[in-house]
Amino acid sequence: MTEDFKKASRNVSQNEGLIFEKSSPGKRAFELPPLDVPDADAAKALGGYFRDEGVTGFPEVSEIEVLRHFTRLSTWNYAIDLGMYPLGSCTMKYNPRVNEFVARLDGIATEHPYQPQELSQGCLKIIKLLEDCLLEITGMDSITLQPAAGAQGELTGLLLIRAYLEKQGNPRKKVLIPDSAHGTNPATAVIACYQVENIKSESHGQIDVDKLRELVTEDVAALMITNPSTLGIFEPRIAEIADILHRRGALLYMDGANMNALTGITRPGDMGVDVMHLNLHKTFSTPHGGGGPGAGPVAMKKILEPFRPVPVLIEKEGGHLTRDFNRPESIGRVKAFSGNFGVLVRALAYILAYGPGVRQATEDAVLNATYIRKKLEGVFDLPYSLPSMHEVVFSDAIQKKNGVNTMDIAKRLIDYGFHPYTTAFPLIVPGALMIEPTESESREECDLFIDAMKSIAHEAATNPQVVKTAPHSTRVGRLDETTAARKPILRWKPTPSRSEAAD
Amino acid sequence: MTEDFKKASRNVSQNEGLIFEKSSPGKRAFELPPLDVPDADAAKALGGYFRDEGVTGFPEVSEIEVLRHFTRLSTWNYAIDLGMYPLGSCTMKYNPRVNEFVARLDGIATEHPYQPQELSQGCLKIIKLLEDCLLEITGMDSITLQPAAGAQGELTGLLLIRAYLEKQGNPRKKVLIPDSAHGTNPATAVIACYQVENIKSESHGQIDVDKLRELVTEDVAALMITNPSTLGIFEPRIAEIADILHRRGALLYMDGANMNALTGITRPGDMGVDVMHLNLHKTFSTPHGGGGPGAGPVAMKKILEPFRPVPVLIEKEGGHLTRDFNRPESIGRVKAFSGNFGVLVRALAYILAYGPGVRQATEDAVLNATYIRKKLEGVFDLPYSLPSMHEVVFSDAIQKKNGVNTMDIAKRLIDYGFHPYTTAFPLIVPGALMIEPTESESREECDLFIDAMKSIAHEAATNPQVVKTAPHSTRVGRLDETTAARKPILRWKPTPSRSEAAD
Amino acid sequence: MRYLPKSPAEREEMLAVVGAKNAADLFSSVPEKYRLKKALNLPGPLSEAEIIQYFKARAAENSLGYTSFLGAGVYNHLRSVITDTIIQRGEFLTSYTPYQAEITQGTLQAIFEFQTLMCQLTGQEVANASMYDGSTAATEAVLMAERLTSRRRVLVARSVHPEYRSVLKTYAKNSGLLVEEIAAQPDGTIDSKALQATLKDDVAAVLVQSPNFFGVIEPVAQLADAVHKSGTLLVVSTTEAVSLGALKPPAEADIVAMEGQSFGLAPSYGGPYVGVIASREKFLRQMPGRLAGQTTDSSGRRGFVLTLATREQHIRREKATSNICTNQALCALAATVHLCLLGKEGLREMAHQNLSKARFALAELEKIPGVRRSFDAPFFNEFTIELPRSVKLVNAQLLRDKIVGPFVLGTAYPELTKHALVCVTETINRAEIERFAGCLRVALEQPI
Amino acid sequence: MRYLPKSPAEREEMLAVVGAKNAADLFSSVPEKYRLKKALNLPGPLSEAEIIQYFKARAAENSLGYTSFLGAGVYNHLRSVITDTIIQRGEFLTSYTPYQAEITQGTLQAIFEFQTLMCQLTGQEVANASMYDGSTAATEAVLMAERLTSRRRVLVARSVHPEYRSVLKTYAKNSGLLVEEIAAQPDGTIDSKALQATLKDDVAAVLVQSPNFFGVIEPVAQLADAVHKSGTLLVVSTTEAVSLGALKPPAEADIVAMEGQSFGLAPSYGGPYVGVIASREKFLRQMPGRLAGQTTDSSGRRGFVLTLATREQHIRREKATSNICTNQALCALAATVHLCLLGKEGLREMAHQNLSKARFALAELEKIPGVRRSFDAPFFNEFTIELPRSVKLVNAQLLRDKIVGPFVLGTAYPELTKHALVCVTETINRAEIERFAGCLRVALEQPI
Ligand SMILES: Cc1ncc(COP(=O)(O)O)c(C=O)c1O
Ligand SMILES: Cc1ncc(COP(=O)(O)O)c(C=O)c1O
Repeated sequence: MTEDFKKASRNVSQNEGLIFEKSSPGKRAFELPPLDVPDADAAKALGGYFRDEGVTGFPEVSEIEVLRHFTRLSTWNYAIDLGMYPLGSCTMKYNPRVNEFVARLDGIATEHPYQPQELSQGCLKIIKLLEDCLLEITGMDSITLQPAAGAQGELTGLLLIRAYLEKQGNPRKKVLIPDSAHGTNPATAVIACYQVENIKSESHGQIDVDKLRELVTEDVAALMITNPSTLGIFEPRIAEIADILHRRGALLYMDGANMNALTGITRPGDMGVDVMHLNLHKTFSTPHGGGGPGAGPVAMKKILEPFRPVPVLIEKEGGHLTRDFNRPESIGRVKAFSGNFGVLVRALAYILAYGPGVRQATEDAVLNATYIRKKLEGVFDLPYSLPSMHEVVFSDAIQKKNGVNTMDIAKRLIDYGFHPYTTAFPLIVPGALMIEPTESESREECDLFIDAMKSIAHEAATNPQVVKTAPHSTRVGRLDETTAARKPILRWKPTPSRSEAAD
Repeated sequence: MTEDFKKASRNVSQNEGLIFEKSSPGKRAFELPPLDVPDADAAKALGGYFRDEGVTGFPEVSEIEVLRHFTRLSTWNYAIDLGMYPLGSCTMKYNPRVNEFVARLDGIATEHPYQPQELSQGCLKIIKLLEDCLLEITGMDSITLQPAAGAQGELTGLLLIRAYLEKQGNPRKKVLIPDSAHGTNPATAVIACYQVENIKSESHGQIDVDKLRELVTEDVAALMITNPSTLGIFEPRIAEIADILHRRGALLYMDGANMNALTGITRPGDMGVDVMHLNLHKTFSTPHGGGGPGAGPVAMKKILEPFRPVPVLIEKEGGHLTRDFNRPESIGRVKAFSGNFGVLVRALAYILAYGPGVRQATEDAVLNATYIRKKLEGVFDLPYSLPSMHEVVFSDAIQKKNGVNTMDIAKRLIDYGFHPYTTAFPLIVPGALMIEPTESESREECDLFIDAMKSIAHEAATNPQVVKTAPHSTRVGRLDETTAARKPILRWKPTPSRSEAAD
Repeated sequence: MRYLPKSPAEREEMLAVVGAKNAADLFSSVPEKYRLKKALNLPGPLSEAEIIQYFKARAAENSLGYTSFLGAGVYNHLRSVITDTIIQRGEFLTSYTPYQAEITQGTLQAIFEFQTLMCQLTGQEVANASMYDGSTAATEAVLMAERLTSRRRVLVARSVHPEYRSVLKTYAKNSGLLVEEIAAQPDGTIDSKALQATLKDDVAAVLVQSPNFFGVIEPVAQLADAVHKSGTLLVVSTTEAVSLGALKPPAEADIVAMEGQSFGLAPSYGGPYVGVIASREKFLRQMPGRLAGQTTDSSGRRGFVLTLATREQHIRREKATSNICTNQALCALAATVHLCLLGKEGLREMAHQNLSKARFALAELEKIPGVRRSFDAPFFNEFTIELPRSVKLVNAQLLRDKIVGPFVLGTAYPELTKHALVCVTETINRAEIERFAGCLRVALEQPI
Repeated sequence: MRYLPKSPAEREEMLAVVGAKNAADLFSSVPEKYRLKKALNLPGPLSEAEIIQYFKARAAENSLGYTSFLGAGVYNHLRSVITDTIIQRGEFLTSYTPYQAEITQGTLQAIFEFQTLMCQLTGQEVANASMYDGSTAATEAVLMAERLTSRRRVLVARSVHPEYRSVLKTYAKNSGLLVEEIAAQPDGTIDSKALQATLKDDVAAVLVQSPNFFGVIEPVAQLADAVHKSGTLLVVSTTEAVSLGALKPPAEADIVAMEGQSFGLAPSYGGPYVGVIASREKFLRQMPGRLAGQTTDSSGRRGFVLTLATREQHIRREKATSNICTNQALCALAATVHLCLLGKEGLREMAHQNLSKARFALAELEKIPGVRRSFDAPFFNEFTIELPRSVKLVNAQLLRDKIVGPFVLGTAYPELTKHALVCVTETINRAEIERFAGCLRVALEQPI
């Protein structure tokens, strides 16, 4: 395939084997300063525990080989730094480089979580300021920054609800989850020992409020709602929904993964939400890094405050910050130490860069999604017609007629120079195309994406085969996932021939 | 072309226009802290000199667009970090990343050349230690680190010679330069106001010593010799050559660009060389950066010391370092300030990493070149048979028979995942293939290169067309250099349509 | 704003295209009464220079200039600039979870290499692509054991990191999983008799840490024999991964839950770090977290994909083995690069230096009257000492000497008020150790 | 050694292949008597950690913690982390001069953009890919004018940077080029009468700097008219490139020689910086240095190549326009990224802030008894003041207040011993300016 695309061309790129295949005994990539104390006799010191031969199979390579190895590997990746990454629900926005810089400063990256608080005021002030900013953004009363990611935030939130209800006398049995929810919602509910009751969306993709009224019984601990939903649609009756739950003593949990649609526009706390998590690695620009790390702060109303994970940051007179471990009603810890502090630093740097202007980012994000929707409506089937917020969800209904499904279209996008959109969910849209451009895309990039999508739709009608066999421009084609799962190869093993290199 | 090569595959890569084509009024990528003093009335302050409209045509883009723009551009480059870069005479070796780190330290990168010497002892110690190391490596008596690159080092060296001879009463007229020399040698001689007399190499690619004896008259100021020569051959009679020159009052200049073949093995100072330059961006690993910056220190014998450029670093009692500007016989300055200090920092970091072990690097460099020569001898014509040092020079004589020349072979190497070798010179080898692997290449990488060269030789014999039209794997093919030179387009100009964006 | 790639004119044009008069129109589905009437009350906007200024000011309020002997689950080790160079490449830093294998082969191969390194280190057969950290890894390992054995009791050594234990309790609390603790015996290892006594065939797992929180090494092989007798699984947690460069791998364990912070990750006031779960192949289907596997494309080229996703939340939802989605990928990459740099010899040497420095420090400290080692089982780079007086008081004194003293054990272990956990890694030089010993001696001579 | 990718075994095997018993055999062509018998006496080898330690120790011996009012050709301006992020990408950092266009399009397009930016800034038609720095750029510009006019006299304003003038003299000395200097008139600009008087039709070029070394702006347009009358070329040198964000471009000059350090390059104790030569299209063939040009490949795709190489040493050898080969490419790239970040508005605002801060500082200083401005022509961010006593003494005093005082003009200009060149950029905040003024006042009150 030597097609030329507006946004992409093929270029020569380096092949590279596994690092283990480059190993040869005696090569080194790292040297230590000489030992300046008596050399301990390890065998004597450790007796039977001593591993005298070192780690069998560990690579032995030089510094340039390591640098080249990973540099070459990196060139096989797509990334935000290379172009639009329209993964729905993932909010792949620009990751400012200054955030990386400040997170690595001496005095920030070098700090030990157990050093005395009087030597940690800088770190604690960062945590405090971020707490305050996130409370202002969410309109909630109290917050914990301990959870490592959204899913752990969800768990923290449900444990808070359980602790609260337990105190009321009954933890209750069920958590209601809309069928459009992300997989972590039900998975989390189970870990919090709640039964999951899935609730079907009504025809507009919203929560069927009347249905909900019936479902919310004394057994129901909470409803986990994602707002805007994973369809990119805002739930206008959320306050009413909260009211229904509250009347029956249940609470409203909001999955805040889509806060990029609301920040500066409206606040969950003002709409009756009792507890919610934020994904700092989405809305607040901390890098995804190929899958993490993230941070999933949980913001809550007063009623849940007593149950917050320990420790709790408190401000003493004179602004001195300390940590309170003596919280008898706390759900305990969900993670060791102080949460993913380095991620918190980046998120605060992001917020400080915008200040109140963060509203503009939200407007641009919704504008981009709405713009793409407008231009592609009709070209692709739009299963739900309510206004889109941060993302737009199409279906492959039109292309299906020619046997082309959403995954095919997604793969073909790669040839056009884009990362695919999300195909995995929402489950209520068969063959979903879940597109979230974020505010970080210029009009130029959006237009290129629109052109690409239209062109692919045309191919799907005129030459479906080229779409179904895509991508054609990548160094490897579609990979055999079935064999990968049926006969899993999950680690490298030395081939007999070079086994000597391996021990 | 969807050929598969052992070392390279084609992969999708992003297209990107000129930054000016992304400009739209009002976009910004950089913001300043608010002005904290009264805002000056520029028109009043500058009167007629005031450029009130800002710089016409300057781009207006956002931070992510700038980051993406240059990230995309970067992916169109080949680099040492990606693979072997066997440019003969360029010594493209590994550029250690720690060198970049230390050159950027606060207290190093932040220092102003005019700050008081008592606040500059750290910088001066770095300069002093590098001077001492380079003197030990070259075996010379004195050195200046001021020249910005090799060519400026050459000029400095010739000016030293001129100043010395002038003091003897006659600056003389001619500089002898072997026909195998790099282009900067003759170009430099002219700037130093010497006539260039090219001397032909004898059949083995060496200097014809008997011929030389005749050529060295009272008119000859110096001989510029490159040792090892650009053929990669060491001049064994160099001491004898020096002797011939000295007898007639002329001096011996050595172009040290190829010191990567000698470091730790032998020292020019011990062989009668009077003055030489080093390319820190070759032998001492400072990054080429797409063409520079470099540094071209000049090491010399005692007799030339009085003429060194000002200022001269001197050590006071107690190790306090100061700069001496009062040097009546000095040739003056060749560059403002303290030379390319940041480059000097990197070179010193490199030397400290090896210490005396730098000899091993030299041995590996020569071993790689010799290994490649051994494996490709016969496949490619070897015009000069004397042992190779840091590089091996073949000719395209064999492939020429099928109309394939060195440039075709070089371009075809790109498809195989390598950067081409040097084709431009030495002029005494028609159709030269000048290959310098350096010590930074593993045996694996050398073997891949050898396989590629053999495979190309085979193609040249069986399917010359594929070689003559190479490269086939790059985002752009061979470019029209004739038109580029005949109708030069050396800057972007706004197309009328977007001219409003341009002012 | 500098992060937003739109000019005012472009915004107007795009609004026109979508038929909106202004930006507010885009939010028509948000009920009027809930729309914010005023701008958010947030600090900023700040320029890049001001952001850097702000964080440098915070950094100056921390512990710069102090020498620290803290470990207790977070360790200072040498790191290479190469690691940072790699993980800051946009292609790694700003890439998502590699669901689209064809354009994320770089991340996928790196994960595959990470899994391999973790197996080699731990002596286990399979390892996952990362957990949040050591504490959640240990917790999820126990939950995994619960699923594998369908038993409801867990025995946890009190010498397991206190914060790890509290995370486990938080997760276990409502699940009906019973967590019981086993004390340490005089030499600092788990009390084997107490263990024997409580081990029944209703015990899903025994969780120990080695080197444990007191710094001493647990007899994993022995424990495994004992534990397996009742069909119980042995879960071994490790907080100091560098120890594996000098210690036999916990190959006899059924599940290993490791904190990888020691492999090139900065302390960063508690995170982000990288948790790992390694185990036996036969337990694979109950393993939490992502896995990268090797496969081929239609033309037979080797490639890597995320595999066995049927364990995960995005496929299995309420039936998933864990709710983890976002993990600590970039930290796992950093650890991978770091370990490739260290290599076999580098890790061995680093571990060996820790061993030597800690022993030198102990010897120096033991010269001080009234200072003695608390437990005498073999240790790696951390050891517990008993002081003649409250550690808190002593540490307060040491702070004046710009020394952050050893970890105070009294808070988590009331019975050990006068005991302190001293950590000495390769980053502490001899002079600092001697200065520490000197200052401690003086501190102990001070009248209280 | 960690930089060398060979194991002992591999070395043996390769030596065997080439038929050498040992490494020494590889150097058979080096006469025995010249081979080093002992290892070089060099410090090291040092580990990465020790290298960083060494340079941090040196850094601590420099000026950290001082506020500086030095400019004089090297300026402190804000820089963005983005610039460093880009230039540290291996694809730019470790790539060679783009002779092989097909795999260096990234570097080539960036150079083309650099050339465009330099033309826009200077109002000239063509600009090259970089010279070593401002001093060699000014010198080569004069040599270029010499070639263009075949005349042998050059008039240089004494208000041109003293070190630039001495570089020019070094290059000119033997060439028979006569360099004559023209003093400044009372307002600090070049003495126009003296200039008129010396301008004859044997003068190749007049070299001025604007803003000049005293900080004042030269009347370039006027000078051009005067100079051109005798068929002489006007060469304008600029050391403070940020000034072009607020000043009319030297469009009337025939050649502009600029130092680009102000565009994102650290002071770095004197280099590496980036010199630029910009000129008129008709002078192109006499221009030194590399040029990137736009062209197309066989399928019509836009691409860039190094062009007009027939001016250069590697083609023309002794007939080249200059001997420059390696230039300052990476610094030019940094300047390009920096200017794309600043953009039209950012550069304007930065220049404007410099203008305002310098004026505020001057006003503060003029309040001090005995302190007065030396020259009253318009200035940008540097100005000359006269003090009631020796600047050296005053600066020594200021050092105690952790202030690096203004540049001492007396050394280069004996007639200006009590005069100092003060530089204030956007990086100096109001409080620092006020503190400087306060300390200066006190210093002047001290009895000598
Ligand atoms: C809607 C939604 N909820 C929850 C999550 C889980 O968050 P995390 O991946 O940070 O655990 C995601 C992340 O993909 C999400 O999109
Ligand atoms: C043999 C030789 N001499 C001189 C030079 C010129 O050095 P520089 O490019 O640093 O000016 C080079 C650089 O290519 C060279 O290879």
